Amino acid sequence: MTPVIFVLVILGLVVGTVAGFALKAPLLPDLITEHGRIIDQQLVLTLYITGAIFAIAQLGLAYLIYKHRHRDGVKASYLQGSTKLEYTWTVATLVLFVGLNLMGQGVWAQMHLNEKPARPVNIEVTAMQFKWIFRYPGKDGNLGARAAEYINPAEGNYVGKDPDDANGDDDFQLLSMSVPYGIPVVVDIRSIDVLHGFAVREMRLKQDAVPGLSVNIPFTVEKDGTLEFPLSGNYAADLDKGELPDALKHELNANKLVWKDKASLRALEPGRVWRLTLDPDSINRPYLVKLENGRLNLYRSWYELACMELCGYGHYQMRSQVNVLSPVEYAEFVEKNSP
Amino acid sequence: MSEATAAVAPAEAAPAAAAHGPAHAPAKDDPWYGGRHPFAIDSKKFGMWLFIASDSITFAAILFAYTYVRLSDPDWPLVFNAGSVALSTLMTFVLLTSSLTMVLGVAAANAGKRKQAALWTFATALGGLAFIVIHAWEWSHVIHGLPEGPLPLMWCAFFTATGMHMLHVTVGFFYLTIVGLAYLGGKFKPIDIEVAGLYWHFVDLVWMFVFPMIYLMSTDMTKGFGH
Amino acid sequence: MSSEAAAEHAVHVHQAPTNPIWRYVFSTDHKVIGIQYWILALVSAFVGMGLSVWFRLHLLNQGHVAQLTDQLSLLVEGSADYNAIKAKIDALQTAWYHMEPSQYLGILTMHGTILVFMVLTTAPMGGFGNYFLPIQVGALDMAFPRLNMLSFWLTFLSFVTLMAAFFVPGGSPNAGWTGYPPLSAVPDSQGNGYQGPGGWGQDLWVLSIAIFCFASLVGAINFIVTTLDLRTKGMTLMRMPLTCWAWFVTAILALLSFAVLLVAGLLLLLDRNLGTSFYVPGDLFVSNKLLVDHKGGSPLLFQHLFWFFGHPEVYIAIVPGMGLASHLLSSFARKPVFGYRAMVYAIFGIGVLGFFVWGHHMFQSGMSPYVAVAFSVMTMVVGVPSAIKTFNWLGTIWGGNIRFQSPMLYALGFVSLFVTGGIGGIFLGQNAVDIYFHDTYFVVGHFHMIMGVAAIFGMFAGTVYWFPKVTGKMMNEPLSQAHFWCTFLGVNVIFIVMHLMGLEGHPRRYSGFAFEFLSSDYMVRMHTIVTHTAIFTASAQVLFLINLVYSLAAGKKAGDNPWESTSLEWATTSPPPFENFKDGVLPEVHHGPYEYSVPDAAKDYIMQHDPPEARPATAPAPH
Amino acid sequence: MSDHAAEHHEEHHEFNLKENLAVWFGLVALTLVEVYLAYVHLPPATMLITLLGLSAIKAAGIMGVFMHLKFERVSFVLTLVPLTIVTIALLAIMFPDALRLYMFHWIGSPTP
Repeated sequence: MTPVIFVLVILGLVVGTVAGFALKAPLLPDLITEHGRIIDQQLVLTLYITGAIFAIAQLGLAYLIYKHRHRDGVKASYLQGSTKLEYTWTVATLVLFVGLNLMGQGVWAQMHLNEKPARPVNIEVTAMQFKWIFRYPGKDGNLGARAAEYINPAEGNYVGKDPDDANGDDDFQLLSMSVPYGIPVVVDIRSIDVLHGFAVREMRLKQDAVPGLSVNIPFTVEKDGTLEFPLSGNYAADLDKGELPDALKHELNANKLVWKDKASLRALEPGRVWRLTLDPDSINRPYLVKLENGRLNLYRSWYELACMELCGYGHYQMRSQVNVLSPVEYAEFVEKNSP
Repeated sequence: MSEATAAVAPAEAAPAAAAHGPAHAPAKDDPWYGGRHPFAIDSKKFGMWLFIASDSITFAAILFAYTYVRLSDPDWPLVFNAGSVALSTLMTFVLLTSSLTMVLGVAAANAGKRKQAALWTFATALGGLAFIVIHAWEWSHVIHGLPEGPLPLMWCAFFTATGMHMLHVTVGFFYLTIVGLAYLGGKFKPIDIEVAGLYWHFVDLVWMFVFPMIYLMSTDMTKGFGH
Repeated sequence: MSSEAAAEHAVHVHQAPTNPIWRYVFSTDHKVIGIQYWILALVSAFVGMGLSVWFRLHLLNQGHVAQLTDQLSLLVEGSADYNAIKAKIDALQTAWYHMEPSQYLGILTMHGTILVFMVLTTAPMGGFGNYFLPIQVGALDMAFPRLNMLSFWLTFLSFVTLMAAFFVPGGSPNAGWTGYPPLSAVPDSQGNGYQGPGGWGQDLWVLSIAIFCFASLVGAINFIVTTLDLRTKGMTLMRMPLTCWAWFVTAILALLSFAVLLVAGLLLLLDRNLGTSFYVPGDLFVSNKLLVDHKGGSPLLFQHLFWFFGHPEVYIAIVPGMGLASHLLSSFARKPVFGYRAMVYAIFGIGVLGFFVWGHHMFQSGMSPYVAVAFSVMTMVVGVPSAIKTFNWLGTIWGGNIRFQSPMLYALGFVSLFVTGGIGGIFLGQNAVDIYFHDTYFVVGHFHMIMGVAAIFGMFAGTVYWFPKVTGKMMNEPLSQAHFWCTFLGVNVIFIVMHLMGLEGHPRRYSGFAFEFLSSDYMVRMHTIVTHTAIFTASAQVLFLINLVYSLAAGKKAGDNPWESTSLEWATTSPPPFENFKDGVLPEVHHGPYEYSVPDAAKDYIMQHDPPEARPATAPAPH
Repeated sequence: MSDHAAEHHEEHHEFNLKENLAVWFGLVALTLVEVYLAYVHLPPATMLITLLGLSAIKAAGIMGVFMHLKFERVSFVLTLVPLTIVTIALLAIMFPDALRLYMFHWIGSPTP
């Protein structure tokens, strides 16, 4: 009886686990960066390989348990091993594991080892308990110098911006991150108190913020939004006039998105794409409304930024967001915010 | 093992085998006891060697931590002058000499000269005491002259590495004294002196790395002998 | 000297102390010390598990709270709906299992520390190793019995110190079981104006670990010397049971790695209390002021020193379980271990390579990215001996005649869990894929599966297997089996679900879900499953306790060799006498450890101390 | 398999005062060489390597003669010494990381 139960339990384990992964839809959160695609490929490839190893090993175990269960009169074989088999699987696993690993080194090199892209958008990310501060270089593209001695909480100068450095005159800092798509961005990740971890799921980006060190990571966002939900009907004329169609309002409310008639709505490409900023009370939650094939689609263009390294009691609430803008919008964003 | 060796072994084995294994273990002179010693080394000695292996990794980790912070700092201060080097050279000399007396003690113990061995052991302990006194004087001097504000990493490393070493010397001082007394009183065997000696030589050995890495690497001889 | 004379000698010299304090409390007898270690680990395991259920209960409703808070933001303050939802949130938040964020982190830290040090390091080595290593190699005691006693009492002191951290001002430490600085090194660094964990909790934590390092060092020396020097006649290294090999390798790992943890802890203690700055860089801005008394250190230094120990530690926890699994699979499948030598080399390979891979815990830490590549490749290489072991386990039961008694169930469970847990490592060992999985629940699921639960299944297996030897009574078979099924099912559900949550990007160590993606229906459902299964699995452990107490009181009487195993502990009485073997006469070994189903032999197993003639000349040569 | 008791006799060797004194003189002399090196202004890396080399020689003298390692079994020496040295050498994997910090302090960016 026991071997049968064992076999059933292992079958259940294999079926349950494989189903848990196979039926998870989507398997991974949206993907918005270029390097993320390679990471995802590597991850999914590993998932297939390990999934096969998992199933074969567990089912093999179950098979052996059943096949070689105790039966009266049966004697076990006196098998002490097989050098040939052992060599085979040693070499095979070595090649498989190391090979798999080497396949992923390209993307690692791209993020950490290669030359940083020329003329990127620089953004300085400062982590502190329990918020993220993003400093943008302004119109001149250069960040002003910083030093701890200039830290001044009364003026909100947590990053320690040097007031005498002319490069910093047009710098501005915000509590959320806005990045353009299609243009390389380099984030300079640092911390002013304890360890924090910069992580955006959709960007496939993770890097600890270490006090006393700053780490530059390049990435390129290649998408301006991910589909939230489609609407039927063409409301382009209303949207161009700055009015939100009732159907959209209804859909937003049904999806717990706040529309308090305070939101701004502006046409990016009149008659085709609009930017809808919801819930201005929170940090900033911009959506894209696009007219595609006679159908109105709402796209999310913001992503949550989480802290991934234990940083004190407020670790769980150290949240910010990343807004994805078009290059033109980003230029406007810089223009608008530069002092 | 052949039956023949088994038959002759007990007589020869008795004195050597008596020293190893648990003190209360029976049948030690039984050639069957304990199987094969792959290293042909007394268990106590083996245990001390393992301790030394582990402890040397502890010291290595401290020195590597020191090198780590040192390497990452472009402006490492050179805090010692010729005077401090002269002092630490003296300390090195004291420690090296105490190692020599320890060797003589172990040799005397192995030769069965009980009193002589104990005397050499006490001499070694005294050398350790001298080292501690000089070192403590140096520490008080350094603490006196520390700058205001955060303790520079140089001094963090100095106090940690030399402090850890001094702790070992202090433990060694008591260890040698106790072992020497107990050996003199007939309670301990030559092997105990030898094991204590191993510990003491190790303490000496560590200083052979602490001295150049902490002192000589952070010395500016042009500063002369003054304070 | 004849063996009779030796026996006579033994009776005179080697006797158990009559005073109960020296006999049962401050005993130098390795068997008593083994039991003491085992009890310490059992108590710690229940404390640690209790803590985990406690914070799981807290997490159970955090998803709902977050969802309700979202709804609340849609409503007008003061309206009826608003008040109703507010009341609902309050009800969830004020339930008895609610905890403050810092309390949550404190309990999380203690859960990890207690289980890693006091259970996973203590039970397989200190418990089973102490009791059975000397008997299995055929010795009267450990090489240094008094140091052995010292080692246990130091461990106990370390346990008491750690427990004291719960009760000191400021409460338990809450920088996680890894205790990364600056959080752990700078008092008052827990957050703006937050007072508390700057207190003694963190100091006691460091102190406890430092004491534990000493205890492990002493224990490791004892194990190594015992294995090499005290083997009985005929017990060559290649005739040692794989359990002994595993303890031997574990002891080497402990000898070399705890030395570095000691330094990591020492420097942390100095940073906290004496104003040094090994781990604390200058210009930190904590609690709304610039920290002026530190300068120049690096938090990464601690991570290096910690993981230099931390990775071998993983193997310290799991390797004894591997040894035991090999031992049991062979014994209960009535078959020699498949590839005994390969198993020995694989254990050594894991031990050696285990020192080369610590950086895979630090891929995203800001460490030099070149070093990360090297560590990543080495990490995948260390997967090879693990795979060899798995294949050889399957090979061991292949062609066997498996007896499904409870020790075998736990051993098979170990193999299954080891496979499931090990597979997560193939993701995490790749630096590119780790970018996504680092510090998510995927990691939590992975290491709980492999170094947590698999190692604990090793302990269950050991307990059930050796209980008759230690107490002279069998454990109750139906109760053991029921406990096995509940636990096996439970842990698989809990930790596989955690892998799925990690795939969705759930960060570790969150006491609440202020993020939208964390309060999605999927996550809430997953958290609910995990918490409910955790409660179920934890409750199932009561079966184990009942079984222990019941079997101790009223268990079936066990013979000397109830499982028909071959190693030396089954050559003596149950329980063994004070000198381990009858009259202190050490058995002589003539056979390998896994001589099951030898062709043409009289019985289906040949014990190691059976006379040479027990093995028929016609049988194939042993490995 | 050979008898351990017989093996025990192999380790007993004659005490050689001359050899021990020579080692002691050597150690003192090397120390003085090290101190002399501190007077010569060598670049830090050269200095460190030279000092560590000299220290290693001194350590070998202490272990080999004072601590009798020279007279122990070869297998014992070959087990213990490489084990310890390799473990210690492994810690050197931290150095590229320290240099990264150095570069950060020096030029403000740790990236290559």
